[in-house]
Amino acid sequence: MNPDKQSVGKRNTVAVIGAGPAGLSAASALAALDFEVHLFEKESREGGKLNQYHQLFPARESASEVMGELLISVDKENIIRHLGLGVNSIKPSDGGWAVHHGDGEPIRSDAVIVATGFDFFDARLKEEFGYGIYSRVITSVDLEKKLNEGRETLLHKGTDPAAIAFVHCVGSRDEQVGVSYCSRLCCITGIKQAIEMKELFPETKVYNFYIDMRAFGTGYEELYRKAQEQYGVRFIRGRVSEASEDAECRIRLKAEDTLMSRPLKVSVDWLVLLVGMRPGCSPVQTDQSFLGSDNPLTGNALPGMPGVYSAGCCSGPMSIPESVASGRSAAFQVIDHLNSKQ
Amino acid sequence: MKNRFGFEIQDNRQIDLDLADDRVNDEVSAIIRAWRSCLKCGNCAAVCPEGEGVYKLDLSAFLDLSAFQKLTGLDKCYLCGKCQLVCPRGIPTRFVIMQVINYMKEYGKAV
Amino acid sequence: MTKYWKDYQKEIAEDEFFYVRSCIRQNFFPGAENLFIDILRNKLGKAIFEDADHTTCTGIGYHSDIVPLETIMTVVARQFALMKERGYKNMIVSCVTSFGIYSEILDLWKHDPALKSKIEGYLKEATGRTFEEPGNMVHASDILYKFRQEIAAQARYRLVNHETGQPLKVVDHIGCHYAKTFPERGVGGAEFPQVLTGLIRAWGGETVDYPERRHCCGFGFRQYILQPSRGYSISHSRTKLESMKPYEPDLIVANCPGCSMFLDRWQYTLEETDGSVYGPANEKIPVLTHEELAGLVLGYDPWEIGLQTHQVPVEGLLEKMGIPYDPEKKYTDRSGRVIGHPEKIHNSICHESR
Amino acid sequence: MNLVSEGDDETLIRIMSEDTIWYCGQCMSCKPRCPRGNIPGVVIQILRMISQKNGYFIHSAMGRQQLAVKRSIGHNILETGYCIHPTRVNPDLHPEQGPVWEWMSDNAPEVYGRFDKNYDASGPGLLRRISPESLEELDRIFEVTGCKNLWETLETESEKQIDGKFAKYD
Repeated sequence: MNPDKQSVGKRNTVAVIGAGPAGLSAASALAALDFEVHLFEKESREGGKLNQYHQLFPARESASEVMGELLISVDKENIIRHLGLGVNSIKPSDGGWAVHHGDGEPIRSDAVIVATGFDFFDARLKEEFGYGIYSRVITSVDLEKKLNEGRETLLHKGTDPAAIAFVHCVGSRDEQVGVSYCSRLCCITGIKQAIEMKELFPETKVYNFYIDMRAFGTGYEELYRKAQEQYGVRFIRGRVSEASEDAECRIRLKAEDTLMSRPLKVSVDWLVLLVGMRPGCSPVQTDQSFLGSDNPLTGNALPGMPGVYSAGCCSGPMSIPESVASGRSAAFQVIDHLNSKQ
Repeated sequence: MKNRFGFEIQDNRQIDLDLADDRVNDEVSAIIRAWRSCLKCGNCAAVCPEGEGVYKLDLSAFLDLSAFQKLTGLDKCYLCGKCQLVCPRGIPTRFVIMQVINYMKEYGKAV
Repeated sequence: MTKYWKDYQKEIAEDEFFYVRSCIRQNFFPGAENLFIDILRNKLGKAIFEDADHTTCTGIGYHSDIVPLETIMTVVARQFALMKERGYKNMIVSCVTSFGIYSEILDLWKHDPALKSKIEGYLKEATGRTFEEPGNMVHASDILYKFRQEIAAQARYRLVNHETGQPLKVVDHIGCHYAKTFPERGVGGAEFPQVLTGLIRAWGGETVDYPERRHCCGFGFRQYILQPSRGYSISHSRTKLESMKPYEPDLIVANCPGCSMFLDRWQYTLEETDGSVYGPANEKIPVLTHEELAGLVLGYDPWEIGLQTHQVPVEGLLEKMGIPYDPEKKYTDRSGRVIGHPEKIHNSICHESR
Repeated sequence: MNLVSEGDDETLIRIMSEDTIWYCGQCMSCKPRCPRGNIPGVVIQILRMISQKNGYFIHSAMGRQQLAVKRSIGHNILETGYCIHPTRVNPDLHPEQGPVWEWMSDNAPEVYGRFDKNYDASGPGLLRRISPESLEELDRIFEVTGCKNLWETLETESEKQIDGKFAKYD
């Protein structure tokens, strides 16, 4: 490498917006390359959605341990953390960008990485499942919380649940709620959570209602098979059409077993909705969609904004390793960009 | 049978999982766990020389006893094992069929 | 684009209504529509007009497939033409199936203006009339929902057991065609319609949320019309009745005339078939339409609003609510002359009056 | 639905010649459920209409019943202006309606007259008699929009026997 070209680094400042897995990875990579990094996080602590999880698929690492690992990676002097501080907008400034935040003067930076993440689909919008109306209808996010809190939060009237059902594609691939895409991670989340339920309650019947199983990642298909074979989780091809509460406060489901071509009903103690991922809110948002890219196959430069890159789930549904890789990739695109400006 | 009002009230076609009699299913799955991992891809049915029996069996991981009783083709299986050769999950389908027939004799008396 | 039930609050006009009747409601609940008109005019002080020249919308024929879409569209366009000729803009539809059809037609015209022009041509050719779309088009139950508090303020009786003070447990059944096709046209959308729940709560009762609440009554149009397939129809009502039974409902209220009729009649048929009864204390569950419910609350005489035309007797309900009634006047004509008793009910009436 | 979206013409004609399409109750509960915005109930409506216009309906027992629907509901509409009328729901053919209906039907003028003086008379009101002019307009609408044509097809096609197979249904 030409030592003269090794000129970006110390005298450059980069803003990273969002301190979830993608933002933390981007900040860590940039700091290792001697940049001064301003890391903005609107919540009071780092981690984003990772803080809401219990164990991670497919290998079941503890979410808090993975979080710890990511936090150590950003424990560097040249990372200035702005916790509890949201970014309102970024505006072109002096060949770079002015980052306008909620507290005082804007911070001038040479490049920006947007890692604002995603929102979970609001399950109330799938009215037929009764989320927010029936107390025993919960989302996959609620279930992670319950798993963190312990087994007793999953009992029904003091006893083990007799049956639990998961519904795949809640807020994904559904014109009724204006979502055309697949959220990719819900299938494997459903598989993982079904196994967790079987581990806590071996006698409980666990059903997963799916349209297509999309277990695409490394180790995902293997986990799917394990759920079927080792744990006896029943995967039923057919979407749950309707959920209602019976006199015992259990949830009654109607579905079609499309492989048997027969309608089906079943009562469960918990109905878990595997909620999809929706575009989050970011200061560069122009509409309610995931952030696009000028070069979607080779990078993630935001269209018409030189020096601004997306990382992680703000550009589409990603797993944690994908978000981490996407954050690091954005960091290297920043270097390329600044080098090309020299 | 028509009632005195001139029509018949038919039973619901709906599968009621709350009332399902899973004994055959549970017994066979306990012996051949791999059966539960059936993907319902239909490979076995496509090569079956008998034509129908195995095709229905590949869905049967969810059949309860009454549904098994309605499977008419099962006893016609040649036990040729072709289905086993093509199973992407490597399920010993031939053995599954033999076991299902056995347990049906015990619980169902129909096959 | 994405809404949930709390967001579905439709616009309901205030006054000056053009009313179109329902075939089924007139046949099976003959007191209900005149009661509705009377409540609007005399309790709420609204103007409501009924045109003698309006006809059936042909909806039963359409949904049993012997009336093509273009035909029913032109018949509906004729009703719109009558409304325009009389100078009205706000339409109230009595029948839920008609309401669904009107909604479907307006939606199809919106997406396909050429289709609307074609229908304009048909109507002109067949009748010489021209029409305009209604400014506001609602179901009759929407109107009672809108004015439910005004009615509550004038209420003489409440949906409360007058002896125990407990609210009555009321099953609400919404006709499928009220909002399943167009959730935005129903108060509360398709899954958790509020239109009848709103009435029940405002008038002191409690709604029963039972598992098959959203299930169809089973009318099925041709399935009921043709005797051999009536088993289809009754089995759906049975599904609903079995599902509500554990909650011991005091009353069923439906906004669709077909549903009201079937939930009433099929209780008789099921009892005759296998002895099944679905209400508390081994009694059948009375079924009221939304107009009849309002009428009782407002203190109308049960026999003047047609409750004797129900197959399931309503006397038990009247007693729970503390509403007085005269058994002698149940089966009389306009002048008070007794016109005979329905065969099987005869005995029980004698028994009661003894 | 799978057969409808993927089937060739031959499959579709077979479907339209069988009982299955006639089972739907047209409640449209399918509409709020389809994740791809389809309405199977409307697809069935369309298949039924094609089946009737092309005479496929006469090959199935349930399809052949359409003639009875036409002769009851259809004739009610053009003759009375109502889809159903108290004088046309015969208690003998509707035992499931129960004794109250029998009483109403037997005493229709008195029962209906109690609620509205205009029952079966001119002017507005409960089951008022629809004027000859209005019935005439309905009739012309049915002519102009092709419903009469459909009905003629139902009548003529239904005369055809299919190997005497359905004699008991006709």
